[in-house]
Amino acid sequence: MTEHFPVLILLVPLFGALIVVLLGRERPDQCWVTSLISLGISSLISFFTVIAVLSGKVQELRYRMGGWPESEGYEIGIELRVDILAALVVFAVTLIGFVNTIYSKTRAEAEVQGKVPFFYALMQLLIVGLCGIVMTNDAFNLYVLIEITSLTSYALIAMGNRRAALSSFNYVIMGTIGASFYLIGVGYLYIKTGTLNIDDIHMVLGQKNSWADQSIIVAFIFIMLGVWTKMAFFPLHGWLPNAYAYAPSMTGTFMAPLMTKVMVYVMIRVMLWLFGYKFVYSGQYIWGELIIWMSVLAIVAGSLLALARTDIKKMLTYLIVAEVGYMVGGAWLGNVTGQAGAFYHILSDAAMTFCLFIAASIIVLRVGDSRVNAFDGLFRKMPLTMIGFTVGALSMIGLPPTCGFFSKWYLISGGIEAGQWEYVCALIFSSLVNAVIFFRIFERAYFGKISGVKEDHFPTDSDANPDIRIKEVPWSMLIPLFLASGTVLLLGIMNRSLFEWIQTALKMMNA
Amino acid sequence: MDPIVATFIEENIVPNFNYWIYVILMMIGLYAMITKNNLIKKLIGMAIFQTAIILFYVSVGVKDTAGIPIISHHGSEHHQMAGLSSEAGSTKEIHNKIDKDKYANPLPHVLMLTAIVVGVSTLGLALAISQKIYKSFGTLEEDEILNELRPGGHD
Amino acid sequence: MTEFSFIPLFTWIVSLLAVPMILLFRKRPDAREGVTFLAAFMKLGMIFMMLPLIREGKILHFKFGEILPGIPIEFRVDGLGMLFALVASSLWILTTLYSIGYMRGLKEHDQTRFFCCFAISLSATIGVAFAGNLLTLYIFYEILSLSTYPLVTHHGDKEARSGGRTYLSHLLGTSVAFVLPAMIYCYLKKGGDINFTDGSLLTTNIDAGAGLIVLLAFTFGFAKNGLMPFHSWLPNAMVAPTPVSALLHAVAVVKVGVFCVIRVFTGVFGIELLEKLDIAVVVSWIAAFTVITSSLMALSQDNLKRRLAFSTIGQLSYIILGVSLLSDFGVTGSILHVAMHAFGKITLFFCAGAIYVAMHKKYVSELVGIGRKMPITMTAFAIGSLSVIGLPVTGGLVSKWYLVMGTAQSEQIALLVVFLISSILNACYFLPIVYRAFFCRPEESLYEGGRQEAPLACLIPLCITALLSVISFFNPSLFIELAELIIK
Amino acid sequence: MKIFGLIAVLVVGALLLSATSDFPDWRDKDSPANKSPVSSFYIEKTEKLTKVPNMVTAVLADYRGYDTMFETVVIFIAGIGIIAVLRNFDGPYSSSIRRENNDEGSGLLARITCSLILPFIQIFALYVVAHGHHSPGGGFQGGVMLGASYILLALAFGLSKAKGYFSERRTMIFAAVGIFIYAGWGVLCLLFGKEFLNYSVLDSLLPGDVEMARSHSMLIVEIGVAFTVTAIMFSMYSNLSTRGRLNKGL
Repeated sequence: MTEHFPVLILLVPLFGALIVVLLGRERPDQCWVTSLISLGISSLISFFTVIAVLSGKVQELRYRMGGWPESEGYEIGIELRVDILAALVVFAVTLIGFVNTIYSKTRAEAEVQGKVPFFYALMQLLIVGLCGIVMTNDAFNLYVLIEITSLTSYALIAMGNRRAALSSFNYVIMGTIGASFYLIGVGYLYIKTGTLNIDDIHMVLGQKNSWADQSIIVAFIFIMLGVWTKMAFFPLHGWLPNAYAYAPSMTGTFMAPLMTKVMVYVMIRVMLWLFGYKFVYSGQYIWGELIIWMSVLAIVAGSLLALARTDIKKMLTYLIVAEVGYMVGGAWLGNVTGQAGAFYHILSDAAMTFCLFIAASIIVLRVGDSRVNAFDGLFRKMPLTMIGFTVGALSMIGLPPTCGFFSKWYLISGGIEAGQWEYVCALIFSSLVNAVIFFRIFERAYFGKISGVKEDHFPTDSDANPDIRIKEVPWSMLIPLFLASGTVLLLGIMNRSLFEWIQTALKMMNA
Repeated sequence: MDPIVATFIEENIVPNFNYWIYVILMMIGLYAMITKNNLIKKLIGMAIFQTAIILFYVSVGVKDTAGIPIISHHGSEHHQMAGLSSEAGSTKEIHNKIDKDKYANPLPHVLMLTAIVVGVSTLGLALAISQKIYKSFGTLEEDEILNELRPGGHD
Repeated sequence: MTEFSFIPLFTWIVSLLAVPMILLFRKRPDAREGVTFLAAFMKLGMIFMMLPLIREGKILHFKFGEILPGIPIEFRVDGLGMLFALVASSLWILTTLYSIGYMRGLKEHDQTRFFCCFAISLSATIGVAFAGNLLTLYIFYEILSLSTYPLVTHHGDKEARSGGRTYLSHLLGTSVAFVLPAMIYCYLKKGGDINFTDGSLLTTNIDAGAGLIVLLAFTFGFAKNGLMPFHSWLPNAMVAPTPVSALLHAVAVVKVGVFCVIRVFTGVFGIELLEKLDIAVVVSWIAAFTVITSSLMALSQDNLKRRLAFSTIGQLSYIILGVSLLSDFGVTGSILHVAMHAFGKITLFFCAGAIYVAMHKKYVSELVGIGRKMPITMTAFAIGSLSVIGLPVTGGLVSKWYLVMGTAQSEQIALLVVFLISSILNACYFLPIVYRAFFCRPEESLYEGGRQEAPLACLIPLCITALLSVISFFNPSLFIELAELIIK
Repeated sequence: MKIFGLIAVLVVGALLLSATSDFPDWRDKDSPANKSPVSSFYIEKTEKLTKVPNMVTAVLADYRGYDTMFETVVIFIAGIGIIAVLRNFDGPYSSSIRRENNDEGSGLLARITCSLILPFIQIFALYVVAHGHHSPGGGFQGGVMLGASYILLALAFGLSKAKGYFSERRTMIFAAVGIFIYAGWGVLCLLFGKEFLNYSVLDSLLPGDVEMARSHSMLIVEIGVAFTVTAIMFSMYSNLSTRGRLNKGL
């Protein structure tokens, strides 16, 4: 049974999405239940996958679609490959999907009136796409799955208001350019190697020793550009802030933590599996230094842009831009510590972004104001929500024992090991800026008086009095928040064993 | 013509003629996507852009001598079969004789079938989104939309 | 030598366990304060349980699981930590008593929150004192910064908020910016752990340039030590209620800063390595500069608490200066000064608070002739001043004696002069207060009524601390003994 | 912006062109892509292993059937995405289709012509689906034609008439069922104990030997694809042409 786990993780939500569409608009509650069950099963299976991969019997699961054997050492069909890294990311993806479904119970009905089944179908398909991206070992299949995630996210974002539609359009343009660049890169690799399987491409490139070929270098550049566009690496980040900030809240909460992180994972895998350590880090090309500097720029710019925002969600989205810089920089440091740190940060950043986005969505919902003054006096009014928010924020700042501290620790270790001091400085700078951002909020939440919300935000609301309206949200929204903040702490406590698994896996990949 | 240019064309452009065309098409599309003000024009650029990539992939699979990648067992093979039947040749041997230079590489075609589908889907969705934008902003010109947003929306 | 023991854990956790109890009894102030007292006494008791073992030269340690490869959360009690914990926890009892008087006297709001945060910050202080490695130290250091923030901003008005902002931004900022990378550098340099051992943590394979950067990063990074230019949080944090200023800014918080620096000098680098690299002199001169400048600034302060704050900055730099001399006497003097200055300075703060509770006076200029109204308080104030200046019959003299001998031992005559000048300046900004309090004609308003001391709960602690100051002059052997454990 | 765009485009173009210098020549039969064992395997072994002469179909529906399943999902996503973005369900479900009087479609000539050619288009579409094994064709191509026939119907007779055949609910069911057929067929292989989409294991279920099982399975998944594509094509048209109101065609 274990050997079928990878494909089952994908199939369960796929069928879930189909069932949701078949159920139709008349039964929104059943749509929710279906989605909950399918993602629950999927995350259970991925949990067992993690255990199976860790248990030592199977170092990595390989799954040949259609059972096609290899021919003369080449894969004929499409292959899935799940090692511990992939298993962890898949688990994170499905789990966040599951928890977000709990969160969306009341929000979906309220925010996408009448389109609930489409929302759940698209959401589950997005999860399918993300899991597929993480597990596949086929360069072209990766493209198809990237497009699946892109299309679902275009639609999910555009379900929001008119600003959301506009930002979704920008996302379409940027996303298409990114995915097409990736496709071009794959095409260049195909023309030189004649295969699409990631391992085989690496093998052929090694056999022919065509590392120095111009076309391979161009392929690498374009694949990187494509992946960076998708993950909103700094100069290519333009689409992200508006898209996530204006999307319906239950869309933003799970796309923000997942999309960019999965693409970072893809980048690490392309670097290590497809091209290999020698090619990427040889120092023979200038890109090593250059990309570190770009990531420094991303971190600094992302942090400063976040600092300049007064809109909570916008601020968080710019923080994502900075965090992407962390991970890209970490992956490019060229040592296992940095890579493992970047990978650990994928997990921890997913957890803390999820936590913060849920908290921010709850607060915007209750206060009816998305600016920072929404936080005035909230420690008294919504203590539970604020606890969740605080955990996420402390992790963002990087204080122990939250996972944010440990990922920063590993990344800084990697930076010092590699002698990239500019990267270390950027990380610290961003921590400080995050501290300013969040303590500014804490101060408001702690001391501030609840501001009288303007009437026009709630023209029909009978309890427009903020004192009455601002209260804790139902449990269906608080439980996800606490699960998320618990995960932030749990990842921090478990960091050592996690890091060891990651490190071992990466060492094997680097060898 | 300048001999240097001539040799350049002869050595670089002529043998890779298709690739040059694809790059030029792609640049046209990309330029439209980046700089055009009208959202529909951007989408037209996107379509050109994706088509260019399809051209590239299909060019990869072309062989000098080959036809479409469908095995034609009505022609030569039947003759072979007739000839071989007396020697009790099995179908296996016949298939072994498939001349792979006669058939174009099927893989790029398959890949591009997928890419076409993706392109259509993206275009359809993007058109839907631009309709929604038109519905709420009353225009498809990017600068006019941004102008409308400036005074009203914060940030 | 090294012995496994649960006592450090219990010592640390007891005040943490008090927090839920305090919350539980939030409606009954007496029970609430009872819990605080109970925890404080239990803590002191456990420290006394460990004391004989430590004096024998044993080191107690307790280890949680490793949280990073090679780095556990670990408690390790040695002489230095013992001394610091002893001072902090004994003064906690007195401060609790004092704050009951102060808070109730002024009818402050949110007293439960106050006592909760107090207990947490004490826990963190003990955590720092017992930290067995740099990471543990760092974690408790940060917890201390965070848990004292609500205390500093207790009043919640604009001034408190801006003070709190300065406080947190300085402390968190410097620790994240400087300590964290320096710590990771040490971790990598050491090859996988940063546990304090008997010897130094860094090996000799570090060159002087890198060593200096790391040293400065640590020294500035632990900004709680008030070294210039990262000192401005300290005067700003004086917006806090006086017990907070007293315990946290005369004892716990600032002493944690210098304690960390002493740890870095003795535990991370080690005196020998620093001697070899010859880089400590840079720190010496920064400290010397701070000593003089802060004393001059203290002279111009009219707000009593701010004057005390600047005095604290100077005294803290004594400690850093002493340890950076790298001589036996210097280091001993530094460690001693941690205790001696604590007794002296907390007396002064208690007095300032008592004056505020009784007379609502905040400014030095208002204290003319107050000695007649509050003789006990002002006597204690005089003793405290003597101790801070370093005059007999107070403990301040002992530590200053060692410090001055340290300068002589390491042949830094210029620094000797610094000590002397600063002592004179200290006298200049303290003695006039005492003089005018007792011998000058009071203002009209002070004539009315007879003696008007603060409540007993305020008065008792400040008498005890003044007494401790005096006792430590006559019998400093315990502290010297503990300090010398580090030198060996 | 224009200058910036131009520079970016030129840089991209120059990079891409610089890579062509070490490409194998165009139409080279010995280029790595054309000579690789993967390509050779497809050309030489396909008919033997699957009894399908059209290699493209075989690669599409069998060797890379997993890709194709997601390709169908992409179409599906586009369909429901367009509905999710454009449709505005304000009233109860049934009343959202409003018949309007002026929705009459085109003139008489067009209507008669359409009614004449529509059956042929549809039959040809089915032929393309079914004959994909032997000639160019398959689920996508046939599905698009079938979808186009309904679009033609809507153009000629008005959207409401077309909706009579193919209501919104029905399109959604068709689309979902198409993927159900595809993925379900793959799951069937799982249930028989082999990998997902490993059709060879179904030879006990289908007539013929292992190779024929593959061939038949391909037909089945192509039919699934055709279902989805047909439904979504029509759904796309009806939504885009009415801005999601579904009241009146072009």
